[in-house]
Amino acid sequence: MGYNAQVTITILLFASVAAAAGIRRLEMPIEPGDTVGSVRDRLVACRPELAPFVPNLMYALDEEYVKDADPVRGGATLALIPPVSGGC
Amino acid sequence: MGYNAQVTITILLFASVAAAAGIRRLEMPIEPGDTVGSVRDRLVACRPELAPFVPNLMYALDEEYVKDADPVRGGATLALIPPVSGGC
Amino acid sequence: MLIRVTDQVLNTQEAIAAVESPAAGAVNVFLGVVRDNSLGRRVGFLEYEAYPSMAEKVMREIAEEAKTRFGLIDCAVLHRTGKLAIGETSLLITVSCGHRAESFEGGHWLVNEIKKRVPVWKKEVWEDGEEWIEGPESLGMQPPAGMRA
Amino acid sequence: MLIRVTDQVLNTQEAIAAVESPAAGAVNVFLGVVRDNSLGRRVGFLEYEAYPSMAEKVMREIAEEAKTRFGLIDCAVLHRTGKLAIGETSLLITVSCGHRAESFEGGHWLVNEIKKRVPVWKKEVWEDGEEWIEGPESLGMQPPAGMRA
Repeated sequence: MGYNAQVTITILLFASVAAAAGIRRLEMPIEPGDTVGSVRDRLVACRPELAPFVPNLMYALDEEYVKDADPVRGGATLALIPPVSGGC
Repeated sequence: MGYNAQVTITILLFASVAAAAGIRRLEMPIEPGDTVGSVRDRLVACRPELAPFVPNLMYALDEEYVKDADPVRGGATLALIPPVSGGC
Repeated sequence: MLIRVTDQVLNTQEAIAAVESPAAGAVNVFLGVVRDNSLGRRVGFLEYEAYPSMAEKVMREIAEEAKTRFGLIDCAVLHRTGKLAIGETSLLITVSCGHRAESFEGGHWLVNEIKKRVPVWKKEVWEDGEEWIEGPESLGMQPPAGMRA
Repeated sequence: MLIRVTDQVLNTQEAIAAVESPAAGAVNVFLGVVRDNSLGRRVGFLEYEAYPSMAEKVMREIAEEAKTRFGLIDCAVLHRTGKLAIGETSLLITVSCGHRAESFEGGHWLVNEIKKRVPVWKKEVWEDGEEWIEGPESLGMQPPAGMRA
């Protein structure tokens, strides 16, 4: 099976996390059975500078908050959401 | 002693009370020992149409809320305050 | 501190500008608006009458108390009088302070106290009649004499 | 329902007009404003970053929930992004409803939920540095691991 949108996921980074990684968006291949947590763990393995943020991260899959154990779909967008401080 | 400002009090009427009395302002002579309540009672004696309002009236003497038993001074302004409904 | 009883249209921007401060992190604005119904009756318009000099005095006292109680930086209280159409603003309150919680609590307290203590009266005018609305929240309102069976 | 994430100046009159209704007796407006200090530090300016499409989606969900919970007639939620100077408005919320209590309670609840759930982040910039402020009220914030002796 070729490497295509069906088996990749787009990852969005914001604020402090984007500043630490020096990148705001990347694509990653996914594997059968992948969850939010397993994708996050592979990302942190290649970018260890993200490790300190993990305890306080939330995740959104296609703009919906999800949990570590939730499955990911090929073609989806996974956002790493550091603690928000909207408002004022 | 002549009838003058020193021994008269100005009475202000508002809203439902002014509508019932058909008057918004009047002067009344006061007597030694007069209180808010005694002045009010003489007023109601000459204008019995005000009697139904008395249970819900508040009083202000020179723009300060006062009680029935408080003394009145010559030259003062006594306002009969029906239940307020400012705001909205 | 902007305090005003007036028969002119109330200006929201003016009342916000009056409380602005570099130290303010929150501004709350309350508009009391004439609505088209009251206890199931269709309202045509409202007429507000005030004892203007005393109303401004009491509004100022309430505003000073709110500043102390809630640690507000500033507040403005404007009340309109005369004939008001549906949708027009009768009461305009702005408060500024450091953080949001006090802005909501201070603003709410101000409106409640104004409703109880400020000598302003409201007449509802419908198609077929009119009535002075004697505020059940007024400090001068007696509770009913007894329970009905 | 007016919902918007924008880098343009927020317009209070527009947000009030968006919730007007003949049935509304109360309108509450909240302005979150950039203040000149934060935890004792002098702030130069703030920079807000958003995940704009998701932020608007979550703002709309919160606004719909507020309408149901508090019986609001309508509400508007606008959040600004980019560089904001002291005194500028970052968050603008308006709600309209029948009576004043719901307007304060609904507005306050809206601001609290926005602070917890909407993907917007704030960077404080001072004379000698800058820092992303990770909101202690965010749903994603862990409590401290343990008490210190």
